[in-house]
Amino acid sequence: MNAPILETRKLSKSYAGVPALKDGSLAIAPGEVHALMGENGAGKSTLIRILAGATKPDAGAIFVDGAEVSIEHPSQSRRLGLRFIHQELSVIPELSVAENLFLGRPYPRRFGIFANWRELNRQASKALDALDIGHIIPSRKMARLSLGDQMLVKIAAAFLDEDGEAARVYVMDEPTAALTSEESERLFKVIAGLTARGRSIVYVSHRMDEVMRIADRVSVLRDGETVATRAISSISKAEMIEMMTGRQIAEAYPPRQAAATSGTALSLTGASSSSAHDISFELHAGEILGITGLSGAGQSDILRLVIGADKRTGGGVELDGRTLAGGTPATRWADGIAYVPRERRREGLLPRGSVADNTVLAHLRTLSRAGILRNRRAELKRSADIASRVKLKSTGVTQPVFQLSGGNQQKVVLARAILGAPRVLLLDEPTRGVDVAAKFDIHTLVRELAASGVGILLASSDLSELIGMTDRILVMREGRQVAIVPTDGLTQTRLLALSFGEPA
Amino acid sequence: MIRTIRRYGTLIGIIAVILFFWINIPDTFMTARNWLNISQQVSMLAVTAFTMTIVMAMGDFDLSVGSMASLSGIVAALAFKAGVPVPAAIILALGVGVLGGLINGALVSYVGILPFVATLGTLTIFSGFAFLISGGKTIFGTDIPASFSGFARSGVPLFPAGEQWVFLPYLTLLALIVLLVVWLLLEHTVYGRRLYAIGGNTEAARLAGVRVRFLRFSAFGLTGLGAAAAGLMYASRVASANPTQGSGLMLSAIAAVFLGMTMSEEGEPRVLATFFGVLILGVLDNGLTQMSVDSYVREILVGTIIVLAVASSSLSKLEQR
Amino acid sequence: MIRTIRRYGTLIGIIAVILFFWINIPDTFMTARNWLNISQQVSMLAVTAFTMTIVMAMGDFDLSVGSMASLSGIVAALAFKAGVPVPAAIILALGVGVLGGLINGALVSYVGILPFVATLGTLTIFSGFAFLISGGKTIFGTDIPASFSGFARSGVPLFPAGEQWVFLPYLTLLALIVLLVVWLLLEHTVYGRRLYAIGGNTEAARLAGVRVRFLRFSAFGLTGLGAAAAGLMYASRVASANPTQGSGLMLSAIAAVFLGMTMSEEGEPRVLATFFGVLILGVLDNGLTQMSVDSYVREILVGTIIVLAVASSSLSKLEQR
Amino acid sequence: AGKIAVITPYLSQPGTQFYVEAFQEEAKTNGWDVNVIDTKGDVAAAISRIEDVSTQKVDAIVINVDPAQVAAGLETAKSDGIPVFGMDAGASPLLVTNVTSNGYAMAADTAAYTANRINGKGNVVMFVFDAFPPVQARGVIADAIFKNNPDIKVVERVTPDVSDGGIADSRAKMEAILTAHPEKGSISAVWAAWDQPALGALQAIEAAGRQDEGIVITGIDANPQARDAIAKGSNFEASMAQDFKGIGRATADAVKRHLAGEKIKQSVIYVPTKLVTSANAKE
Ligand SMILES: Nc1ncnc2c1ncn2[C@@H]1O[C@H](COP(=O)(O)OP(=O)(O)OP(=O)(O)O)[C@@H](O)[C@H]1O
Ligand SMILES: Nc1ncnc2c1ncn2[C@@H]1O[C@H](COP(=O)(O)OP(=O)(O)OP(=O)(O)O)[C@@H](O)[C@H]1O
Ligand SMILES: [Mg+2]
Ligand SMILES: [Mg+2]
Repeated sequence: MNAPILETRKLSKSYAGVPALKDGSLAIAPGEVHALMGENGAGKSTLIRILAGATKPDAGAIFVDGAEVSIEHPSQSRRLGLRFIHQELSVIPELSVAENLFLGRPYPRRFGIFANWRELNRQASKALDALDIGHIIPSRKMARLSLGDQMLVKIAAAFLDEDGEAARVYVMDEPTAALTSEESERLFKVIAGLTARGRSIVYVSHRMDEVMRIADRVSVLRDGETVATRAISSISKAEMIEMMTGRQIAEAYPPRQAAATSGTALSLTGASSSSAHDISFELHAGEILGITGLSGAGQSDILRLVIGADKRTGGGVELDGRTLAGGTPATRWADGIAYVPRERRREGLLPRGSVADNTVLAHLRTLSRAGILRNRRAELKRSADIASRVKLKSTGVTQPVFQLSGGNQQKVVLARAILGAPRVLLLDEPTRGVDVAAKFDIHTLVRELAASGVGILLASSDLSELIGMTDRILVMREGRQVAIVPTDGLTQTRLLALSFGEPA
Repeated sequence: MIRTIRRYGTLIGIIAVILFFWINIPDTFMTARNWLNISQQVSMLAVTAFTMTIVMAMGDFDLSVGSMASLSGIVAALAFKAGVPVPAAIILALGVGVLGGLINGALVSYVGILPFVATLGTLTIFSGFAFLISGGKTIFGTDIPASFSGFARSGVPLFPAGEQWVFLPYLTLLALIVLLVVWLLLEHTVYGRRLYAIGGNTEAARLAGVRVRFLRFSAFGLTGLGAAAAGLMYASRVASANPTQGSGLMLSAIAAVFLGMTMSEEGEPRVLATFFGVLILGVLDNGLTQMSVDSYVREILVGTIIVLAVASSSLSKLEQR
Repeated sequence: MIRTIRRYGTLIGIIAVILFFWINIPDTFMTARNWLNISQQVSMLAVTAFTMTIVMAMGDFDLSVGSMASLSGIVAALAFKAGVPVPAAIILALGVGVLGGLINGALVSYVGILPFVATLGTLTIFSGFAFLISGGKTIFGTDIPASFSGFARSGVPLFPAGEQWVFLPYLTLLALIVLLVVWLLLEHTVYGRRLYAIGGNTEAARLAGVRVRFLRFSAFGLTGLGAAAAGLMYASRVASANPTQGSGLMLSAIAAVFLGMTMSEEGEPRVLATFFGVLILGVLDNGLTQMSVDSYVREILVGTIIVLAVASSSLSKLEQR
Repeated sequence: AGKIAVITPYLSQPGTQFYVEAFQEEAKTNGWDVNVIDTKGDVAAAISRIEDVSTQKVDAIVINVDPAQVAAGLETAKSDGIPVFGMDAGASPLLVTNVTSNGYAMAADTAAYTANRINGKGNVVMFVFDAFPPVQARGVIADAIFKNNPDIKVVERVTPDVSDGGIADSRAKMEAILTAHPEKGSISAVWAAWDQPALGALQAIEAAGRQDEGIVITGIDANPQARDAIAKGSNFEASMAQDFKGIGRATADAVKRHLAGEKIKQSVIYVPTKLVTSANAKE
């Protein structure tokens, strides 16, 4: 192996005495894609945040080209040639795409002071084209872009070349979690181009297939310690999972437990909102109905329509044969519909609240005394029960959720949805950022719920999840429903074709 | 250690201030009499700040409380002047407070105006009404019934001290009752927990079934009620009503809540912490006056101590990164 | 259509108000003379609001601007009294403004205190100093050099109207220059764009290498400078300095920025929009006074119009969801 | 040596400043230790401070605020046996005595001067401030005098915003009024209940170039800025000089007599006032 371009030795970091990272050691060779794997909360993001200068390590050392460096501020990290795509989407919605690309960098200027907007937009346009995402207009406000497009802009920002500060290592923390498969493909193409030019990639993902496909080597973190670094060619998925978790887990979907019952739990007839039009389907009790489509096709919008987050502009919604009029999320939850929103940080979590506060939020009245006085004891007990059911990793239900790792935050949102024994469960990307083992746990849980007669709507950009978990799949295109197909016998290719508009 | 300072920085500050006065004014500061005085002096601010904590739990503000306090005092005084019996006049004034608060709430939650702008607008409107209906005049003298102004001068007898009895002033008692009620509401009811959820992340709370609009609407009503009550307490204490008399309350109430926020771990507004915020403001004013500190120097000291108290807890929070 | 109302609701409101006055005060409202008057009357508020926009772009506030304006006026007046030449006294007063602003900035960015609390503390401190050094007195008369107070009474001759010339008042000119500078700073320099980045998402900006702390620190310095300039303009206009004279500026400046925010697409503060916010406040005061509206009713109307203007754009934003 | 506390919400008013200063000068010669407390317009805070200095057991308290409004504090002082003196405060049985100018006479003098100068006819603009009881009384007296002249019409009765001292807002108000009454002679006089609005009105009239229409301006208090304007022979023709220093000195004298054991019989001690015109403004 060549001398490492970037190396970390025994990095450690504790929060209030609880270690997040104990022995983070990595050696990145030039031109390689180095995967960093580990369970939720293993310390991957912590290690990355230290490299980025966003967090100070308690101990340990960082070497670039064999020389020890100290990274106090993100701008220092950039000068060392490190580029980051962080786990949580961090964009400035009020600024244009071009400005987001150039955030923290010198803009092209006129007279040495004033921003040269034309040049800025030109350079931005070039950067976007290079990533094959020229459909994004540089002068648009970031807020107007879909989540996937925003992620692509952040990725483009990391790839932006600058004079004098050549990038050497790109560090990506779950970049594909918010991307569709076509968007991911674009990213992989770019990664291939970069490594061909001798750049290195540190790549974090919970998607095994991806890692097996694009990585050269893999380092595994467990409980904050690097347990091994191996060439990808010398390791199997099963081995990797065992290194991460210390146990053997099938990377598969739990089997269907019982046939879907025939009663209708939820039915939509021509229901419309401002962004989803004329949606009609019947969700049977015990059925899992998937929703797919290209980015921005309106998958989320169906769920938002059902939960009452978006105003219904036409059509009807029935729950157990009862017509639901008007409606807000409050009345929908009371009707027995539970919801896991798409963006956990923006739409799901009270970041400063505890795990308990977050899980009982939708159930405060049922857990209260006389519907008025809060019953703290019941809140703690029920949230502890549900937390263990979703296998949440935390120091307890009183820990604030902002301290949890990304995957564990996702589990908190899920825990809230299933705490009240719902009649219908709406899941929008429920396993985004969740590790393999936990994903299996969640899938098992969803299956159990279905078997107990809950009707489930599952929107996911992970095609294998859709095929592995659902009974039927509803295909969306440009805000309209184009088909509902049985899952049995579907392939990912066929599903993608349907999304592109091929007739069923 | 750092954690302790972070959490208790403000509290340690309060204790240090109290000790300082105790040592420097040995005879009169640490007496029941003086503490009862302080409690009475801050009671109006306390009621405003306690009820302000309700909207601040949702991450909102109410800048109109001062104007509302003035308006409610004027409304009661005009009602007295028109011969309305005292209890009815009080209910009328409190009703105006609730109504004004609900207007704020409706603007914020149903119309969707930022609380800062909405209550800045109603601050002007309420104040305009206070001036308009009073004709800009101070209402005083025989227009104010003795039973009303007597309230602020009496209390519950506690124990004899020499020839005189020491009283727990009614104003103090009222402030304590409001504290208890707001504490129960915020910490021990579903309603209160939902307000904090809105403060934590409004969109998440809405999607999790919290009726955000109605809660914001009603919470502003409660703050308006508190402001009106404070206005009545003020009017009773000064035995008069004047269209500007509440104007000092708003910034002080917000300051008290913020001072309190430095004491809670998550930096959330908590009403018991607000209590300490009010206390520090009251103790500083009382102690520095007794030490004959020039009133302008007193002002500078109060500002500095606020900044220092908050700084001690903020600095140690920065360390946490 | 709805989009248009959303974006231009406030602007339509302003135009409606102007048309209303034009029709009701046909002879005098829509004259160059009157508009120059208005421009001069709002110039101090304008300078404060324009520079307030700088910190508000970062999502921060500066509550201390009013006290700082008072303090800077007092500093200059005392310097005059002590025989310091006018330019030196002005530089001294502006220096105090920058210093005070940087203290705010240091408290907010290096100590980590919420801007609301930090500037509430310094509000008290600056005001205390203004009272202390002036002894609470108004400084006027021969202590104020004619060259200083003359500034606010003169201007650039524009065109003759009858026997007299119409002048562009220097105060107006100064406000326009500040507008231009702040506009260039916020919209056309990297510095300004980074302030907006901080306002949009502080953590993201920091991770992207923006020096958040230094920027916040320095931005507060600029706002302090603006407040001090406004204080000097005020002192020049009234040919005197008084330790409370700036106190009305803070809430009005924040109101102007918020009014402007309703005009921008994502609701961010923009200085050109702040200009319209200032304008509406000034026009309302001038027009309603000319229409002999009772001053209390005027206050109510101003509050109501602010709320309505903001409501029109907020309501249509709600529809968007 | 005696410990005296002076408590007022109105120290930023020039008049208050003068009698507080005169009081302090006298106090120095008497060897008293004076603590001046300004509550900046907050009346309830004035009660609180009265309570605090009573706790502190000062020898006497001097207030410059309506005694009815601070009665709660005065009762505390009384039960602590501390004498309280009014310095232009208002009459009250809770005070040893109150030292003041005759406000009714001052308003009557300037209003009568105005009516006289415009020969009992024309449009008059009044600047008043009814929120502050002593100033309110001035307005009432002037109203009565103008009403008694059938050809005098009060076209505007303006309450300026005083948070900035009153000059700037009065000027803006007057500018608007002038704009609304553009014809020469359409405004005959401006009667102001104190000097700041008169000064603001003067600035507006001069800025509008209408100083030659013979608009008569009067104020009350005769502060130095007003005296300057009057001495220059501007439209600002007259003001009333209260003897602020006299009030301060007379209050100190009352305190001294009381501390010496004398019983003060008058509940109000009046200090004479004087009409200031260009003839005597320089004094
Ligand atoms: N600010 C914080 N305060 C306290 N604990 C924290 C904080 N940030 C992270 N942690 C803890 O550190 C541990 C490691 O978290 P980290 O985010 O590095 O995990 P991860 O490997 O990136 O997980 P995921 O795959 O879920 O993103 C977790 O147990 C988390 O709870
Ligand atoms: N407020 C808005 N103004 C303008 N365009 C918008 C706005 N909101 C969304 N869009 C655009 O509308 C399209 C649909 O967005 P939507 O949020 O429904 O997508 P989605 O189905 O959830 O897909 P994904 O989030 O995976 O990209 C996107 O292209 C988005 O950029
Ligand atoms: Mg992570
Ligand atoms: Mg979406």
